Amino acid sequence: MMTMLRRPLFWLILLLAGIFAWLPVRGNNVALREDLILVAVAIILTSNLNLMIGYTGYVNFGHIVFYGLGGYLGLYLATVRGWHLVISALVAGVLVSLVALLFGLGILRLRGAYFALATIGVLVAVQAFVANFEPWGRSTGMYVSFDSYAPLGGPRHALWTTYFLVIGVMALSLLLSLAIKSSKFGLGLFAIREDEDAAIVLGVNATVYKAIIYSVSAFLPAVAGALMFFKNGMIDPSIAFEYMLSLEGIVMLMLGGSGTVAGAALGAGLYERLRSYLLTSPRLSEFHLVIAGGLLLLVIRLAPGGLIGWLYRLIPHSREVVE
Amino acid sequence: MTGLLEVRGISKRFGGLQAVSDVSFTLNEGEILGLIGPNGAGKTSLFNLVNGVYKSDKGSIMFAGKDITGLSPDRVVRLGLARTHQIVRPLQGMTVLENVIVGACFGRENQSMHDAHATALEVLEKVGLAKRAYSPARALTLASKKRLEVARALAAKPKLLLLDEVLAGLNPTEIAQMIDIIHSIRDSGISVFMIEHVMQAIMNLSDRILVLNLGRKIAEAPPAEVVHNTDVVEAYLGFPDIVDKLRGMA
Amino acid sequence: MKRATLISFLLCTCLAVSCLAQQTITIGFTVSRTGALNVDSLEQYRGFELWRDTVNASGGIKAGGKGYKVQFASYDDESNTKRVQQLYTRMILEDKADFLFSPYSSSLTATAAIVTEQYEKIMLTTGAAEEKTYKLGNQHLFQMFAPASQYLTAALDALKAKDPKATVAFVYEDASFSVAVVTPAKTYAQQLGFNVVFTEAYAPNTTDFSALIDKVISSKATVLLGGGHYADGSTLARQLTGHKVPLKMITLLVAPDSPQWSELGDAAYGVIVPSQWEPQSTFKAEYGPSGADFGNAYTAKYNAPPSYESAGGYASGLILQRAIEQAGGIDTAKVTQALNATDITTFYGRTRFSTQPNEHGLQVGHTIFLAQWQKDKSSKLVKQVVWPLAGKSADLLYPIH
Amino acid sequence: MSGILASMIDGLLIGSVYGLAAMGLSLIWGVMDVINLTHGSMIALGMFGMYLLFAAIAGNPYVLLIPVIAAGLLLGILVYWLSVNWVVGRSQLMSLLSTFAVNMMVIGIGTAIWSTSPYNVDFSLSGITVGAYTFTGNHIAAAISALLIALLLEAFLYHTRAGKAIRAVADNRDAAELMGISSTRVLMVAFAIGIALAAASGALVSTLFPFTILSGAGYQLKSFVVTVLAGLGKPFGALVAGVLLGLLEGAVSPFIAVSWIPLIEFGLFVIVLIFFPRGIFGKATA
Repeated sequence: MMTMLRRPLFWLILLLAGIFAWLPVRGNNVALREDLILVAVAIILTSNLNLMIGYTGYVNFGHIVFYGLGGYLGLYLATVRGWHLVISALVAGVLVSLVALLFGLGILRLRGAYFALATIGVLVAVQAFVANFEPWGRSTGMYVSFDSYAPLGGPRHALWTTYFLVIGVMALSLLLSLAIKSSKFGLGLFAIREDEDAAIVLGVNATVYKAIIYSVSAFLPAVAGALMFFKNGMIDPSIAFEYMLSLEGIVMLMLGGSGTVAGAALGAGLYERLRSYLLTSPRLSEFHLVIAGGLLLLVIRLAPGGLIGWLYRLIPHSREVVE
Repeated sequence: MTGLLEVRGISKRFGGLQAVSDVSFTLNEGEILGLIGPNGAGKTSLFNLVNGVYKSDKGSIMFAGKDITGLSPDRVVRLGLARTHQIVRPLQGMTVLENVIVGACFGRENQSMHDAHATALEVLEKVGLAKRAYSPARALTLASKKRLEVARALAAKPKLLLLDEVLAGLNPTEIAQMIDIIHSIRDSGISVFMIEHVMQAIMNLSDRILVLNLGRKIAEAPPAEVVHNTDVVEAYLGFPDIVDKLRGMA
Repeated sequence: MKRATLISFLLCTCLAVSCLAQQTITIGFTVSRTGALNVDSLEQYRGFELWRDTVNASGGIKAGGKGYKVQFASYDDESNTKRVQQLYTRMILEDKADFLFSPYSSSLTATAAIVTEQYEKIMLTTGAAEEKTYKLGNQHLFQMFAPASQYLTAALDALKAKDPKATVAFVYEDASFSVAVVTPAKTYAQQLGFNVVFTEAYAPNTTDFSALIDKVISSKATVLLGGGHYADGSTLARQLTGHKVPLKMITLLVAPDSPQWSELGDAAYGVIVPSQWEPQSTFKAEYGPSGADFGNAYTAKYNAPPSYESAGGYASGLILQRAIEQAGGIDTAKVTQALNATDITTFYGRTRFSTQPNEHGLQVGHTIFLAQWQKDKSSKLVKQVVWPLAGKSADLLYPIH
Repeated sequence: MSGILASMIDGLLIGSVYGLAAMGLSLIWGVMDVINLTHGSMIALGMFGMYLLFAAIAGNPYVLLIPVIAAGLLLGILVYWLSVNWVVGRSQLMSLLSTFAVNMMVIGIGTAIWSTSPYNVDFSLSGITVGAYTFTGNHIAAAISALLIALLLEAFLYHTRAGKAIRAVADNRDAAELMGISSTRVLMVAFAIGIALAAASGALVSTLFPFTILSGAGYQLKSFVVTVLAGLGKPFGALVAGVLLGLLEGAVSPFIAVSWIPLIEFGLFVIVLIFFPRGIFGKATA
C-alpha cells in the first residue's frame, strides 16, 4: 500500500475522481452529470475488461453480461426486496463474481479464439435465460417504483447519490487495475498473456489465476450495473445485455491502449464522448459505427499500442507516470 | 540411499505412438545426468512427463521424497524442479528482468516482488545478462535467450534443473560460456538433468548418461561406458558422424 | 450620440415588445428514427409535427394575452431506453424544454417518465398504453391512449356475440405493452367462457414464426389474438397465410392500424386491430379540427392516411394547447391543474385524466375501437370500423373465409 | 401428420440455410485460422443484395442468387485486402478485432442507407400441404438451393486445381508454399468463397423472413453454434450440423416455449466448446 502512495498515477486517479465529482456539483449542472456518468460507466467497463484482455490476454466478447446481471440482481434486491441501494449493489457484485467464477472454471479451459467464442455463447445464453425468467419480468424487465427512491431522500437526491457512487466505483476500478498491475498476481497474469504454457512451467497456477481474474473483472461492473439500472428506473434483457456495448468496450480499450491503466480510462472517455457527440449531431448520427469501426481498424493497424503506446514512443519517460 | 529424482516405469502414448515406454532411472543429489538419444527418441517427452506438462499413463515420479506423479507443472516448480525449453519461450512483451522476476516469484521460495527483484538481478549477473536487464526479451539474440531461459529457471531456486538443449544453435564461444554457467550451477548445489546433442559437451559435463531410443531406456551409465554400449551405437547407426564422435571420445 | 442612444433604445423596446407578443415554448421528445420501433414512432412524430405547423401558422398558442410559437427539441433515441434517459435529461436541462411528449412505446415512456417526474416537468404520453407507469406515484404524467387492459376486451366481446364456442390462442410479443394487454385479456376470455387452448409469448424481434404456427395448428385454435408492434405483427400475419392456418378471426395489436398494412395483400385481409382512433370515427369536436379536417391535412402533407399513432400525437398537442390556454401561460403548476380538470371531446374522442392518487394521469375518458381490413366494391383493401356497433362503418366479417 | 413431425420438417428446411451460412465461416476458419466476424454483416448484405435485385429486375429469386454470389465473391476479395490479409498468421486477437472493425463499418453504412427498418422480398411459391400443415414453397426452394450450392462447393474443392490448392493450404500452409502454391492468392479465394456463401445464405433468408441490416448478427451467432458443433474448419460437417440444429429446434419446440430455444442452443454451444472442442464429429486426441 505504501508503494501505491508513491506512484503518480494513484494520485492522478484520485484527482480524476475528484474532478468528476466536483464539476457537475459546481453550478448544479445536471446535464453535465448525465454526460459524465456515462463516461464513468464506460471507464468502469473498459478498465475491468482490460484485466482480461490487456492483462491476461483473453478476449471477452461478453463482458457486458456482468453489468447486466449486476443490474438485474441489484434492482431486484433494491426494489422487490427493499434493501438499501449500496447493500444491494455490493451483494449483486459478490453474487455475480461467484457466477463468473463458476463460468470461468468451465470456459477458461479454452484458449484464444475458442474462449472468445464461448464468451459470446455465455452472453447469449444468459440473455435468453433472463428473457424467460419469470421473477425478473421476462422480456419486459423490471421497473423501479418511486417509493424505492425514498430511502435516498427522493428521486432527485437519489440521482446525485448514485452519481457519486458510480464515480467511486470508477475510481476503485482504476485503483484496482493499478494495484493488480504492480502486484505479483498481475505479474502472473502478464506471464499468462505472453505465453501461458511457459508461465505454467515457471510456476504460475494459470487455472486459478484466470478464474480469479475473470471473477474479479466481474465484480465492479456488476456493482456499476446495479447502480445504473436503479438510476435508470428500469431494466430489460435487451438493454442489460447489449452485445454492441460489449464490443464497443473492446474498441475503447484498443483505442486507449490495451494493458495500461491510463489507456483504458483514456480510450473509454474519448470514445464515449465521441459517441455522444455523434449521436446528437444531426448529420453524423448515422455514421457513429462507421467512424468507430474505422478508428479501430486504424488503431490496430497503425498503432497497436493505442494512444498510450503512441505516447510511450513519443515520450519514453511517460511510462513511469501513466502505467 | 534414495535419489533426488526417482522415476519408475513411466509410459506415455499419443494415439498410435508410444512416446515413452516403461522408463525408470534415478538422479542423485548433486549429479549432472545427461539425456541423449536420436531424434524422436522421446527425450523432450520424458522431460514433459517429469515436470508434469504431460500426465503419465503409467508409473510414478518421486522428487525429493515426494510423489509428484500427476502434479501440474506449476506445482512441480514450486517443489523445486525447474526447466528450460528446447525452443526458447521468453515472455516476449516483458523485459529480461521481468522474465526472471516471474521465475523467482513463482518458484520454490515463492518470493515477494521485492525479494524477487533482488534474486533476478543476482541470477542475471550469474548468467552474464545483467547488462541487458531492461531490454525487451524479444530483442535478445538466440544465445542470450538461451541464457534467459536458464536464468528464469535458476531464479526459481530449484533443487533440480532440467535443461533442454541449451547449447543447440550456439557458436563455440557461446557454448564454452554456457558450459561454464552449467558448471557453476552444479557447484552451487543444484542438480542438473540435461538433454543435449552436442556430444562433446555432454560427455564432459555429465556424471552419468541416460540413453533413450524409440521411447525406451537403452543405457544408463557413466559417459565412458555409454560410448561402448552396443545398443547405443546401434541406435545412432543412422547418424554415422555421431557414432564417429562417440567413438572418438572414448 | 444622443440620437444613437435613442435609436438603440427604440430598437430595444421594439424587440422587447415583439418578444412579449411572440414568445416560444419548447416541447421536447425523442423519436425512434432507428431501431425496432421506427415505423410506429415516425407516425406519432408526424402527428406532433402537423399540430405544431398548424398552431404556428395560426400565430401560435394564445394564452394570457401572449402568443407562443411552438418549437421542438427532438432526437433519435434508437429505440433504446438508455438513450431515452440521457436525451430527456438533455432536453430538460440544455434545451430548456417547457413541456415534454413521450417517446413511442410503453417501455421507452416508462423510462422517460422517471426523468420528467424527477424534474417535475409535464409529460403527455402517447403511444404508451401500459398502466403500470401511472401507478408509480407520478404527478406530472398524463396519458392520451386508452389503457392497455381495454385493447382486447372489445375484440372478445365482439367474438362472444358471433361465436361463443370459439377456441382461442394468444400469441403475443413479450414486451411491456403486449404483456399488459394480453394478461388481463386472457382472464377476461376465460370469464366469457372461451376455451383458451394456447398461450405463448415470443421474443421481440422474432422473424421466424414457423414453430409457433405449427403449435397453433396443433392446438386446433379457431381464433388468434395477440401480436405486438408493426414488425412482428406483419410478419406473423404473412406467415399465418403462408402456412394456410384455418383461423376464423385474427386480431393483432398495433400493426394492422398502419396504412402500410394493405401492402401485405392476402395476409392483410380480415385482420382486426384494436384502435385508439380511426378516420371514420365521427366525434363532434368541441375543440380543434374535425376528424375529416385532420385526415385531409395529414394526407395532404404526408401522402398517406393517418394512423391512430398520428392521431394520438396530434391530440397530445391539442390537449396541451388547450391546457396552456386555460392556464393563461406556461407555469407548470397551473397547466397541471388545467390538465387535471380536462374533460373534452376532440376529433380524437373524449379525453379525461384520472386524479386518483394511486393512478394519477391514467386515461379514463378515451375508449377503444375495433377496425377490420375488408374489401370494398372494387376489391380494394380498406379498414372499416366494426366495433362499437354504434359507431360502425361496416359489419364484422366472421369467419374470415 | 403430427405436430412434432411437421415442426421437424420445418426445422430441417431452415437448418440447411443455417448450414450454408456456417459453411462459409467454417471454410474461412479452416483455411486461415481467422474467425470471421464480418460474417453477420455479409449475410445482411446478401439479404439486401437480393432485395435490390428483386426490386430492380423482379426475376426469380433463385436465379438472382447467381449475381448475389458473384457480388459476394468480389466483396470477399475487397474485405480480404481491407482486413484479413495483414492479420493472417498474427494473433487471433488481431484478426478478431480487424474483422469486427469492418463489420461495424458495414453495419454503420448499411444503417445510413437502409436505416434499421425491416424489409421484405415479396415473393412466394405455393407450398405443399399435408393434413393441417403447410410447408411453404419458399422454404423448400431455399433448402434445395442451399444443398445445390453445397454440392457445387464440394465439386470445386475436390475436382478443380484451385480447390485442391485451397485444401492443401488448409492442411499445411508452409508445406503448400514449398510446393509452389501462392498462399496469399489461395487465402484470398477461400475467403471470397466464404463470403459468397454468407451472402448466398442471406439471400435465401431474405425470401423467407423480413430482415434489417442488423439481422445478420443472429445468423452469425447461429453459424458459430453450427460451426462449433461440426468442429471448426469442417465445411461439410457444418452443413450437416446446420441441418441437425434445425432438426433439434423442430424437435424441442412443441414441448417448450420457443423463447427458450436460444438458451438450449447456446448452452449446448458452450458445452460442446468445452468438452468437444473438435466438434461432435471430431475424434478426441491429445
